[in-house]
Amino acid sequence: MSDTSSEYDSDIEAAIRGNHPALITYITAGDPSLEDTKAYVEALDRGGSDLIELGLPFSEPIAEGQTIQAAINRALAAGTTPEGFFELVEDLETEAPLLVMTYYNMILQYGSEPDVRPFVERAAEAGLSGIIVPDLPAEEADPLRDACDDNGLDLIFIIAPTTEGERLDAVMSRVSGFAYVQARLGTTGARANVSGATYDSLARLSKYDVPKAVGFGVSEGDHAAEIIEAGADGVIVGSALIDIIASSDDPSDAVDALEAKAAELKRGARRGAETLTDDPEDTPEPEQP
Amino acid sequence: MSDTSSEYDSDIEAAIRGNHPALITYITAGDPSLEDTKAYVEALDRGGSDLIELGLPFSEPIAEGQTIQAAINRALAAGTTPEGFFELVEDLETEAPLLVMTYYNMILQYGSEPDVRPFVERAAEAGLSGIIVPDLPAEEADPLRDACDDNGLDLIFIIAPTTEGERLDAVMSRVSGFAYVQARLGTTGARANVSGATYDSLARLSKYDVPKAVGFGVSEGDHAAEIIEAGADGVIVGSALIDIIASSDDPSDAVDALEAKAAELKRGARRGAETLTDDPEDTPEPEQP
Amino acid sequence: MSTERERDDEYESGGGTFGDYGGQYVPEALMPALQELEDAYERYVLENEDGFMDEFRDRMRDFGGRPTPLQRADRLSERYDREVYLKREDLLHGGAHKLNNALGQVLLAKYMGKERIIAETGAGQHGTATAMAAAHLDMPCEIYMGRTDVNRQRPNVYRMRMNGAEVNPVEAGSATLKEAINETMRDWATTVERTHYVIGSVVGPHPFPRMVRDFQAVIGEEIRDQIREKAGRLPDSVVACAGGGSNTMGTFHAFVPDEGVDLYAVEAGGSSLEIDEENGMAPNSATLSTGTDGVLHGAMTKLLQAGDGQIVESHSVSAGLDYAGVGPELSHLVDIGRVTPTNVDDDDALNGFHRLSRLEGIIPALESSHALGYLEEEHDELGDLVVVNVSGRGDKDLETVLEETEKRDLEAAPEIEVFDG
Amino acid sequence: MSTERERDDEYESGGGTFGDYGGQYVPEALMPALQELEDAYERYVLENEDGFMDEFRDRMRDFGGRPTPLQRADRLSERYDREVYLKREDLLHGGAHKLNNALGQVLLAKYMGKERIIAETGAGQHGTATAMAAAHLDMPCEIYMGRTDVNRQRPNVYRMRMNGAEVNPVEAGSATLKEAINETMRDWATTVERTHYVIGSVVGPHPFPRMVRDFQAVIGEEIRDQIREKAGRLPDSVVACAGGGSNTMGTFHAFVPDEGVDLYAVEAGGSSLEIDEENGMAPNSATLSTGTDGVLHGAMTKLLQAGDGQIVESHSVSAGLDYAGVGPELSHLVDIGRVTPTNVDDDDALNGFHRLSRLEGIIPALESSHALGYLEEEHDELGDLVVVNVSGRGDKDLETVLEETEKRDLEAAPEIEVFDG
Ligand SMILES: Cc1ncc(COP(=O)(O)O)c(C=O)c1O
Ligand SMILES: Cc1ncc(COP(=O)(O)O)c(C=O)c1O
Repeated sequence: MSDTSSEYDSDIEAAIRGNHPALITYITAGDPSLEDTKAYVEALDRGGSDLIELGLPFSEPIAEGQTIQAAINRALAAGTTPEGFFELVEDLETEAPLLVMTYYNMILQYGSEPDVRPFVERAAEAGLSGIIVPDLPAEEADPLRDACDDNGLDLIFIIAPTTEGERLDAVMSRVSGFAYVQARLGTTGARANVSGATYDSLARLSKYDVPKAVGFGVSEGDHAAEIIEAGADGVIVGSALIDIIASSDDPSDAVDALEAKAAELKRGARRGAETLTDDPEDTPEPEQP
Repeated sequence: MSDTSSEYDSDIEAAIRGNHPALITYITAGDPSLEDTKAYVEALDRGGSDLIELGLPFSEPIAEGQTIQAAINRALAAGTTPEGFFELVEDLETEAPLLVMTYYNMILQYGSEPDVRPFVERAAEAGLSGIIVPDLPAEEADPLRDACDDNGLDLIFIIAPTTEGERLDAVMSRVSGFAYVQARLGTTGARANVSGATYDSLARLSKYDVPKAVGFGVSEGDHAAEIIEAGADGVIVGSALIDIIASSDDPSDAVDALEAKAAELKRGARRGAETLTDDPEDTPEPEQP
Repeated sequence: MSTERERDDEYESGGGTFGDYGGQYVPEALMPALQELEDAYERYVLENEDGFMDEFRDRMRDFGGRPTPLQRADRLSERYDREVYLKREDLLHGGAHKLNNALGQVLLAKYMGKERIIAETGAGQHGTATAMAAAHLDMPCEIYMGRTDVNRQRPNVYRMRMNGAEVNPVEAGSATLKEAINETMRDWATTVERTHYVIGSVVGPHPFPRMVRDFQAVIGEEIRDQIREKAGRLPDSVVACAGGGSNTMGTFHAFVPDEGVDLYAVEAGGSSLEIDEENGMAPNSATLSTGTDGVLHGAMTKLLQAGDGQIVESHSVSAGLDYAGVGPELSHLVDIGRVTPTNVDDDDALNGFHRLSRLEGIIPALESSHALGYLEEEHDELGDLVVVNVSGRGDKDLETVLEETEKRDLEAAPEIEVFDG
Repeated sequence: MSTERERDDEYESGGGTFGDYGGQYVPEALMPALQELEDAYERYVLENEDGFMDEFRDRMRDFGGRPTPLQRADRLSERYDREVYLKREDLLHGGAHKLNNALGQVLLAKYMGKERIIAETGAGQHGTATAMAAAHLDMPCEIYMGRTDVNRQRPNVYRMRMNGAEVNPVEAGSATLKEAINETMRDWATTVERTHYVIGSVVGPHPFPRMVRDFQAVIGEEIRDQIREKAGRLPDSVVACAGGGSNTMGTFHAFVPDEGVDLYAVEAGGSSLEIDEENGMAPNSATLSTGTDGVLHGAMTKLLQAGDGQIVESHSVSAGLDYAGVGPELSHLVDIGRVTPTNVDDDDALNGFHRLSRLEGIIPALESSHALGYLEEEHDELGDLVVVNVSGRGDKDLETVLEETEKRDLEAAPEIEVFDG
C-alpha cells in the first residue's frame, strides 16, 4: 500500500488530491470468492484506481441497486465473513489505499458486545484507510467518528441531492477524507448518463474546501469526463465493475476487463480535467436525465 | 273408476272403509314417463290397491325424502306437465279411486291468475276423487277446501306426530276422506321398521271417527300388518314402490313387480286385521325404532 | 316495540300476512313449531321478556360491533354532486348484515330451550354468520349448502368448520341455495322438537319474515339517528340491494312511515330479464321487478316461476342475491307503491364493486354492489341526500370478480393482471 | 397530547430514542425527509394543527369503525375461571388494527403535501390497509411485497389491486417482508421529495416508532375506558401479540404508567427458539425473548442476527409476526422490566386459533392467536381480570391453518375433512 501522507490530512485525501482527477473503484469482497476479489482489486489498482472501496457484505443492503445487491448475495452465499474480509485486506498489495464500505450493524457486531471500536481497530490493523457506512447519517455517527479518529481512519460521509442548507453545513463540518457526492436520488447502479443533480450538488458544494468525488450511476469514461469537467475531484464507479464480474463465465476472465475498464475511466477523468484546463470558462450544460 | 258412494260421504271414504284394511299406494306421475305411469297404476290397481295417489311433480318437494325427490326429478326431466297429468288421469281405468298429491304452488298456478279453483275443477272433471297437499296446513286450507267442497273432492289432511291438543281438534274437524297419519317425523321414504310414533298417533286419534291411514316409511307386508293391528284403517306405501320403478332396467319390468308388491302389502294388511279379530285384547308392543 | 306493531298494522292484515303475501305454507309437522316460535317471538322479541332484547342488543354491540358507522362517501358525493352516505354493514362481525339475524335467532332458540341449530346457506354468508352465533352461544350447529356452492365458496365452508359447525353438502338439483333450503326444511321436519331452523332472510313461513325483519331493523334505526345527526334531516332516498330482502327490510323498516323518503330495492338483473321457461332458467333474480305471485318455501310472495308453477333457477353474478323468491313484506310494499323495485345487471354491479373499491377504499360485497350500480345509473332520481346500504364486504367475492372482470370490458375496473409464478 | 409527551419523557431520552434504542440509521438522502416528517408529526399529530387529529379520529370512526368493542369472552372466562375480555380489532375496516396506522400516515402525507404513497407488506395486511386508506384519501399508492408472499397471499394482492394500488413483487433474497422493506426504502430514497413511506409497524427510523404508536394508541385508550365501564377497574394484565409491535404498543401505551397492570408481549416461538447461524435461519421470530441489540431498518433495537451481524430469516406460521426485528420502544420496555416478553410456538398458536373460533365464534388472525395461545398456557399468572387484544381476523389465514392443522395432531382443532369434488 502506498504512503503519501505529507501535505494532506490522510492517505485518502492524498490519494484523491495527489492524483487529481481521481478514480475510485468499488467491488464487493467475496464476489464470487475472496481469492477472486484479490485478483480483481489488483487489476483495478493496475488499471489506475487511486482509491479502492471494498464492500463487506451485509444481508440488508438498503442503499444498493440490483447490481450490488446481487454481488452481495453471491458474496454471502460464498461464506464471506468480516474476518475473511480483513484477511483479504491484509493480503492485498496495492498502490491505492483501501476503504471498507459496509452497513452499520456489521460494524456494531464485530466485537463480543455491540460496539464500534473492535471493528475500527481491526480495520486499522489490517491496513484500511477509511470507512463508508451508507446507513449512518451524520446525526448517528459520533461514536464511529470518534473511534476512527482514534485509529487514524477517515469516516466518509455521503452528500445526497437532498442535503441542503444547515444540514449540509453540519454534515460538511464532519467530513474527512473526501465528500462522497451522491449523483442522484436512489440507489447505486450503472446509469446511461450523468444526472442533472450532479451539477446542482457540485455547485452547492463548491464553497467547501474538501475533495469531492461523485458516485451513483457512473459507468463510462465519458461520464467520468463530464463529472470532472463539472468540478469534481474524483469519480466513483462500482456497479459497472460488478457487471463485468457478474457477466464473466470464468472469474479469471474478469481480471483483464476490470483493468481495462479502470483505465478507460481514468482516461475519461483525465479528458475531463484537460477540458477544464483548456477552457476554464466553459461550464458544461447539465444533461437532462 | 269405481263409484261406491252410498253409505259413505265420498268415494275415498268408501274405498277405505269398504275395503278395510285398505291399501293406498303412491307413485309419481311421469316417472319415467306418463305411459309407464299408466301401466304402473293399473298394476297397482290389480295388485289390490284400494286408493291410488298420483304425484304431480313440483320442483321443490320439501316434504319428500330422497326416493320421491329423485322420482320427481325424473318426471320433470321427462317434461311432465299438469295438463299431461290430467290427461293421464282421464285415460286411466282403475277400480281404486285416484287422488292427486302435489304442492300448493302447482294448484295455485294452474289457471291464468293465482287461484285454486281452475285446478280443482279440472281435477274433478278428470275424475280425481281428492287432493293431498303436503305444504298446506289446515290454517291455510280454507280456499282450497271450499273449492274441493264445491267440486265434490276430498281434501286430505296430514296428521303429524306433532299434531296434538287443540290443533289436533282443529285439524280433525276439517278432515274429509281420511286422516293421513304421518308415521314419524321427517320426510317420506321406505324404512326398515314401524315407528313408535305410529302407535302414539293412532292412540291420540282413536277418539275421532274418521278413517285413518298410516304412511311415511311403510315398505313391507309385515309393517302393514303391524300398523293395521295397531288400529289403522289403511296403510299408505310410496317410496317402496318407487324403489321398484327406479331399480328396473326396463320400465316394463316394473309392472309385474309393482303388482306383486301391492299384493304383498294387501296380504300384510289383511294379516294385521285378522290378528285384530282373533285377539282383540292383544295390543301389540310398539317396536323401538 | 308497541309503536312498531301499530305501524305494522297499517299494512299487515294481522296474523302472518302482509296484504296478500306471507302465510304458513309448510308441512303439518312444522306447524306446532311455528306456533311455538310465534309465541316466543311475541314474548321475547316484541315484549322483551326476560330481557331478551337487552341481551340481544348487548351482544350485537360487544360481539357484533354495532352500531356500524354511517359514512359520508366524499368521492361519491363529489361524483354525483349530491350527498351520499354509506351504511357500513360490511364492518359487522362476519362481514355482512347477516349476523343481526343469525345472532337474534340463535339467542331466541336458546331462550326457547332448543338444543340444536340448523340453517341453509347459499354463498355461505348466512351459514358463517349462523356458525359464529352458534359457537358464541354454545349451540351445536349444522349448515346445509348445495354441493355447487360448497365447491365454489370453499373459504366460507372452512370458516363454518372452524367455528365448529357441520356442513352438509346437498347434492339434489342444481345443488345451490334453493335445494339447500329444501333440505334444511326436511331436517327440520324430522328434528323439529329440539331444533331451531335459522332462516337466513325475511322469507319462509310466518313468523320468520317479521322476526328476521325486526332483528335487522336496527340497520335503519341507526341510519335514522345517524343521518339526523350528520345531515340534520332524513334522506331523500334509501337504496339497498334485495335478494331475499333481509338487508333491504332491515334498512327500510324504520323509514316506511316516512313518506318523504323514497325506498329503492335493487335486485340482480343478471344478464337479462327474460325467463327461459323451457329450461326452467331465469338469467336474473329480479323477483320484485319481474316475478309473479305464488308460494315458495312457506310463504305467498313474488316468485320466478314458469307458467305451470315450477320454480325456475335464478342466476346472478352475486351468489347472495341468487334466489327465486323474495320476502313477502317487500312484495307487499312494492304492490302498494311504497318501495320501488329496480335492478341492475351483472356488468353494472361489477362496475359498482370496482368503483367503490377504488374511490372509497371499501371493497363491497357483490350483493351490495348492485345498490352502488344503481346509484351510478340513477343518481339523478335520488334527490340531494342519499343513503346506500353496504350490506357486506367483498372479500368473499374476489375470485368471482376477477374471473368475471377478465371476461368483460368494464369501465370502472383496474387493469388486473394476475401475478403468475 | 401534552400529558402523553410528559409520560413519554419518563423513559425516552428525547430525540428519537427509547433508552438505548431507536435512532435514525438511514441513508443520508432520507434524513431531510425524516426531519420534515418529524416536524409534521409534532405539529399535526402532537399539536393537532389544522385539526389533523380531529379529522383522523372522525375518519377512524366513520370509515374505520372505531371504537371497536371490548367483549367479555364468556366461554373463555369460564374455561380459565377468571374474567377474560377481548379487544375486537378484528372488526376494524380491513380486518386488523393496521388501518389505525395506515390511515393516520396517509392523512399526514396529505397534510404534508405529498403526492404518492408507498409501503411494504408481508402477509398483506398492512398493504391492504394502506391501499384502502390511499383509495379513501385519493392518493396514488404502490405496495412492495416479496414474490413469495405475493404467491401465498394472493387474496390480499387482489384486494390491494381492487383498491387501485400497484403491487410490486420483490424478487430478492427469500422474497418476503425483510426484502420488501429494503425495496421500499430504495424506492423512498429515489422519490423521497414527493413520496411518503407508510411504515407498517412501530419500527424504522425516528419518528416512525413514536408516530405509529400514537396512531395505534387508541386501542389501549379505548380499552381503559371500556374496562372501567364494564369491570369497574383496570385489568390485572393485558396481553398482545408482537411482530413489529404496533398492535402491542397500541394496546400497551395507555397502560405503561399503570404499574399495577402487567403487560405481556407474545411473540412467535415458531418451531424452536434456537437460531441456525450457519444457514442464517431462525425457526421463530421471538426477537424480544431471544434477540440481541443491533441496527436494522433504521433503528437500534433487538434483532435476530448471527454473531457476525447478518440478519437471519425469521419463521413463523403467522406471516404477520415473521420479522427479525421489533419496535425499539418495546425493546426498551422489556429491558426496564415494564413489558414481559413471552412466546408460544406454532402449535399453541394454532390451538389458540381453533379454540377462539369454536368457543367464541371469532376466527382470529394467526398473529392474534399467539396471544390466545399464551392465555391458555399461562392464564394462572394473569390475575383475575385479563384483556387480550384480538389484533385481526383470521379469514386471511384459513388456507394456512388448514394445511398446518392437517400436519399436526392439535388438541383444539375440529376434524377438518376437506370437501372434495
Ligand atoms: C352481503 C350480502 N348482502 C345481501 C345479501 C342478500 O340477502 P338479503 O336480500 O336477505 O339481504 C346477502 C346474502 O347472502 C349478502 O351476503
Ligand atoms: C392481525 C395482525 N396482528 C399483528 C400483526 C403484527 O404486527 P404488529 O406486531 O406490528 O402489531 C400483524 C401484521 O401483519 C397483523 O396482521
